[in-house]
Amino acid sequence: MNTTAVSLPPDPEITPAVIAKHGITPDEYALIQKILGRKPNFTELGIFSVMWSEHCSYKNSKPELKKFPTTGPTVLVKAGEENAGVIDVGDGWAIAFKMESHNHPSAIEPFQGAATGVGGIIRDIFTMGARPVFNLNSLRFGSITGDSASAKTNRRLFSGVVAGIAHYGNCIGIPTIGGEVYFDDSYEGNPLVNVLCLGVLKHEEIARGAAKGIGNPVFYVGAETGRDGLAGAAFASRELTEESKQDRPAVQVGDPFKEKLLLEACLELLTTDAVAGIQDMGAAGLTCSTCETASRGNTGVEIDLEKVPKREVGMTPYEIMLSESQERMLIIVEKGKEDIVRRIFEKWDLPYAEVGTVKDDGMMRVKVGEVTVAEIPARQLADEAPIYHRETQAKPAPAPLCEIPKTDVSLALGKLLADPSIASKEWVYRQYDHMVRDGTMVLPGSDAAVFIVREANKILASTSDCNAIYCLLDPREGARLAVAEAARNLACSGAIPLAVTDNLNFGNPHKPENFWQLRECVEGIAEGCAAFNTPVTGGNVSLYNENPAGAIDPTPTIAMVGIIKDESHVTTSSFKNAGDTVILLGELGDEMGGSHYLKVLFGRKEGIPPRINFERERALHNTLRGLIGRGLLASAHDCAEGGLAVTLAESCFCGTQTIGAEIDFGTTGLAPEVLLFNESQTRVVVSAKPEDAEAVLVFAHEKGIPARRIGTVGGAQLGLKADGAETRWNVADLQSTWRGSIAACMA
Amino acid sequence: MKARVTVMPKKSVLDPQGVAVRNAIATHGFPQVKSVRIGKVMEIELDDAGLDAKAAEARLHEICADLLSNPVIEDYTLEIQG
Amino acid sequence: MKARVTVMPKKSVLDPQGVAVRNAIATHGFPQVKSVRIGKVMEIELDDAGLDAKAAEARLHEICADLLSNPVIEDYTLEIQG
Amino acid sequence: MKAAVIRFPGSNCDQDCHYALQRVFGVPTDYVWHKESSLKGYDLVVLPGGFSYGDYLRCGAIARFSPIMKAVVDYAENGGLLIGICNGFQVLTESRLLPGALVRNRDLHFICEHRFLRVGACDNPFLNQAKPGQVLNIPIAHGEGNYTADEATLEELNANRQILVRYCDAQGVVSEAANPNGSLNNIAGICNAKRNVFGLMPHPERACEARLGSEDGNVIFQSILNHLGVRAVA
Ligand SMILES: Nc1ncnc2c1ncn2[C@@H]1O[C@H](COP(=O)(O)OP(=O)(O)O)[C@@H](O)[C@H]1O
Ligand SMILES: [Mg+2]
Repeated sequence: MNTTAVSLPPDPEITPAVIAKHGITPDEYALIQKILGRKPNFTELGIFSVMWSEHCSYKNSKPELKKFPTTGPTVLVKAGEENAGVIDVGDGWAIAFKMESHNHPSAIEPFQGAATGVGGIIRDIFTMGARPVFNLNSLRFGSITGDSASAKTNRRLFSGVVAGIAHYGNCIGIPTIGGEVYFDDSYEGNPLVNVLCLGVLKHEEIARGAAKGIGNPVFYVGAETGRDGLAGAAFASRELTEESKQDRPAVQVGDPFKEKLLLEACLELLTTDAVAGIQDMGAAGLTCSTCETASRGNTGVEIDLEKVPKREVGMTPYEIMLSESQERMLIIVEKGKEDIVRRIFEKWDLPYAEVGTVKDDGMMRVKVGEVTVAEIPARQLADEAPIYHRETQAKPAPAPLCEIPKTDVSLALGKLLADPSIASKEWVYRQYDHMVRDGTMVLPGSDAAVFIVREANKILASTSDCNAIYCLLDPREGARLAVAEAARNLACSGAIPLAVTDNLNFGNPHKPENFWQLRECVEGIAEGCAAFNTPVTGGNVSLYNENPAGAIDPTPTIAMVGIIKDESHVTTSSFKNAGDTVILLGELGDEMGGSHYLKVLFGRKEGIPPRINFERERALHNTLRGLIGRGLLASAHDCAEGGLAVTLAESCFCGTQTIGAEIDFGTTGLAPEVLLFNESQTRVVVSAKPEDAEAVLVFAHEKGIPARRIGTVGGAQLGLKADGAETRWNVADLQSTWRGSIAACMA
Repeated sequence: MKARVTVMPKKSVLDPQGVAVRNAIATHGFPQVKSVRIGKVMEIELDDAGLDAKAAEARLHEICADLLSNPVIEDYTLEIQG
Repeated sequence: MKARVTVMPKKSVLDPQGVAVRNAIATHGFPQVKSVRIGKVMEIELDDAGLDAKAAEARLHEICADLLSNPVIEDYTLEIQG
Repeated sequence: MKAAVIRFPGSNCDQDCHYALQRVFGVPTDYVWHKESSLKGYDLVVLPGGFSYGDYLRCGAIARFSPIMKAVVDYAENGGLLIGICNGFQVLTESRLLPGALVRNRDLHFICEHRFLRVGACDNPFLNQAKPGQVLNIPIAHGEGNYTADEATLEELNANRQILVRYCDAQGVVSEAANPNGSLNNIAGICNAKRNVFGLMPHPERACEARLGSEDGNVIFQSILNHLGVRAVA
């Protein structure tokens, strides 16, 4: 720690250029002057620039986010109220969960960028008083196949990001139990790294991030402040260009060990009555945590920067306030209980310091000793950033496909299974400790991850989904499809959906087409969440995801959490026993628009993506849960990218094992590539003991769900028969293609 | 030809490893240690057959910057040891 | 007083990281690199106030052997840089 | 009987070990903080998995010098039963309570997956309820589990039947293909010559309940209880 006074260089003069460099518009600057009743000094300008960045203020997206359903009987803490939403799961227990992006930091430094993303979201969860129990991750990269320079770069980014997530999650001891990874040229140079953390707590343990109690001391705990990540929030709110890679802020380095100590110390402290309010220091560090706690508490906060533990000598107030050093928290302590904080933080060998006091004047006041270096009304700074209603410009609706190109379906299945977006993600999740905490009932690789929270005796299921091709072609329908797929993945696992968190990844919102995509997707998500009764508990917006070729495909990642009522309901996607009957719930389908068949085999992202009918989708999910509840299903796997053929092949794979299946669709009248690879929705392949098959069909028909016997599990081959033609594959070969594809790219 | 590449974390970048080791040394009864920074060292051996030393050194610099270090958070030094 | 400790894997111990880096350099278009061995380097800064240089050096050697290297798999060298 | 699970800063399998001992086997179990200095009254001490002190420098290197380790060494020298799992195994080799060392996995990646282990010797407190050659399905989760030792040490380990588990395939064949991390001779776990200290990379505490995929870890805990003359309660 360093507190020696050093004379600091004078602040730069505030010129229009300096203002512009901070991403503040002339109108915004005028507003700042109005709020202050004077000109801001350099430190204050910096503070405004981070708090009013898109990353912290959602100034471009807030009006859109209001469209999400956020209430419901289970919602204990609403989206936006605190660091993460909280949902009741029964018996006095609750869960807090949220997703966060670290796209731009990961583009610059994949390992540390991804690692600190994980660290940040974990802090958001334990700030709520919840013990983190698992993580998910949703990743997007440019293509990793081939020898091109860009493929090499993409592989470096991919392997760095995965290693960074593994490093942080494994060390801190939170299992990463699921996620998704897609590869597409649109993410070239701008990968997406979205991470989710979920924690559990009792209702009465919910902690609040408000500076309550005039006169209460304000404590800083955790790592010392350094010059790292200076103004990262502002950085995330700009496009990445070649220059910005040059003027990159000093990259943050994560210390998962320190965070583990911080997590344990904070949870221990929260069991005492010493805490009046608690808030993590994420983006915009000290700035954000002080003004937000003051704003929430309807109070003021005064801090003295001389007391802040520092890692480097000669840091200016500007640097201290804008630093994004990791693994730090701000705690408002009940006066007279300071010793409890000291005792616990000394036990865990963590730095701590009393840095300030809660005041009654609504100001965020920053001092260096006796000198005031910033003084800003907290509410206006934290909650009253200007809001923009951006212009939208609809993209033309996609043209229907006029012809479906043909290929040898026998080769096509192998090519689809080898496509890194469809291939097994074992190379990824093998690097994640997905078993620590001893509760992972369904390991990564099935439709949803399933985790038993032993202390609460609750079984949770969780998945993240988003097919960005669909969103590119039709953003509204694509977003609806993402929500439906998430709900379907949960239903296949035997779970009832509870709530959603989302991560909206889009391009520059100043471009009307991008903003239109954002709006359409938000409205699509809202419709989907209403249909499945899943309030949105929070999320994250990441705009300015662009590369020189343009914006990324719109990627509204949906993560959904559900609950499984009974251990016996836990269901996985792979076939279990030879002789079981294979049944298709839903139609054969025929929609080829936006399919992976077109993308992988012909390089085309075209057509009208599949349509979704929520009523039918819901009926299917209820039917699935009914069948599972009656103990009638051996497996259930939803139909997604690659259609029925990929779904059936994946059902034949189980970890390192395989089992074959003989499938006969009878007379369909469909071209083979349409039958096998169409991506129509609302379809699930299930298997059941032969003696249960009839009951499955009867139950489904009673519920109005189309259901047909399509074959039998067994043998070492996958045989697909239809309209008099038959194609056969050796399942072991298909599996080795599917399992080995990413590893082969990365070797 | 032999070369030695040293890669150190940049001064402004947090070095959690170094901090942990410093603390361990201090509790080991040697608190006079003020700071520790930890980096990597790589001893590289080259095949001399047909090697142009000048060109090889230039090539090594490239590899240091591209592959062996991450210029965002690390600095490298290259010593040619003949 | 400053010291630099270099810790290298023993010759007899397989260094998978070194092998991987060598292969990466080779595929990077520089196959003349015969071998790479990767170790750690630690830059240690000591508080000079009241420090007996001789004693400090002896103490550092102890710490190198006890903590900073594992003699089962590694060798260390200590340089005092004044 | 009473068991202790040592908690270093950065331990993260401490709760899982505690759960297995206390809830699955009914063994009264305490957490013992690394700043403590005594292990009086315990019949079993567990060094759990995790990243003690961040595993900075080398895995287990800094933990070795934490205050509790003096008591652990004394306890082991007096014949107390001591088991180190994953990071605990690394602490044991760093402390020289077990020979050899654990280095980076062959492929440099952290690996988390179920693995098969072939039981070697059973004439010890940790596997007396298993049969030699028995195959156990127990998960691994480590980045530095590549066991290495010099020739002489390996000879000794073999001669004294100290290699308790080796990585193998589902049929029990110990082969290079079944070696996940490059360990010398597929070694997954060893004991000391006195047979009271056992270190292993796989996580038996993660294989104690069928609903989590395997119960094969139970045989290790049952063997310990059997050795101590205690009957499992659960
Ligand atoms: N980045 C990742 N981390 C962990 N697990 C992953 C990751 N990517 C994919 N998985 C796992 O692989 C399985 C298949 O993923 P995905 O292809 O997205 O399935 P689906 O199409 O059924 O949603 C899931 O169990 C998923 O959790
Ligand atoms: Mg998916």
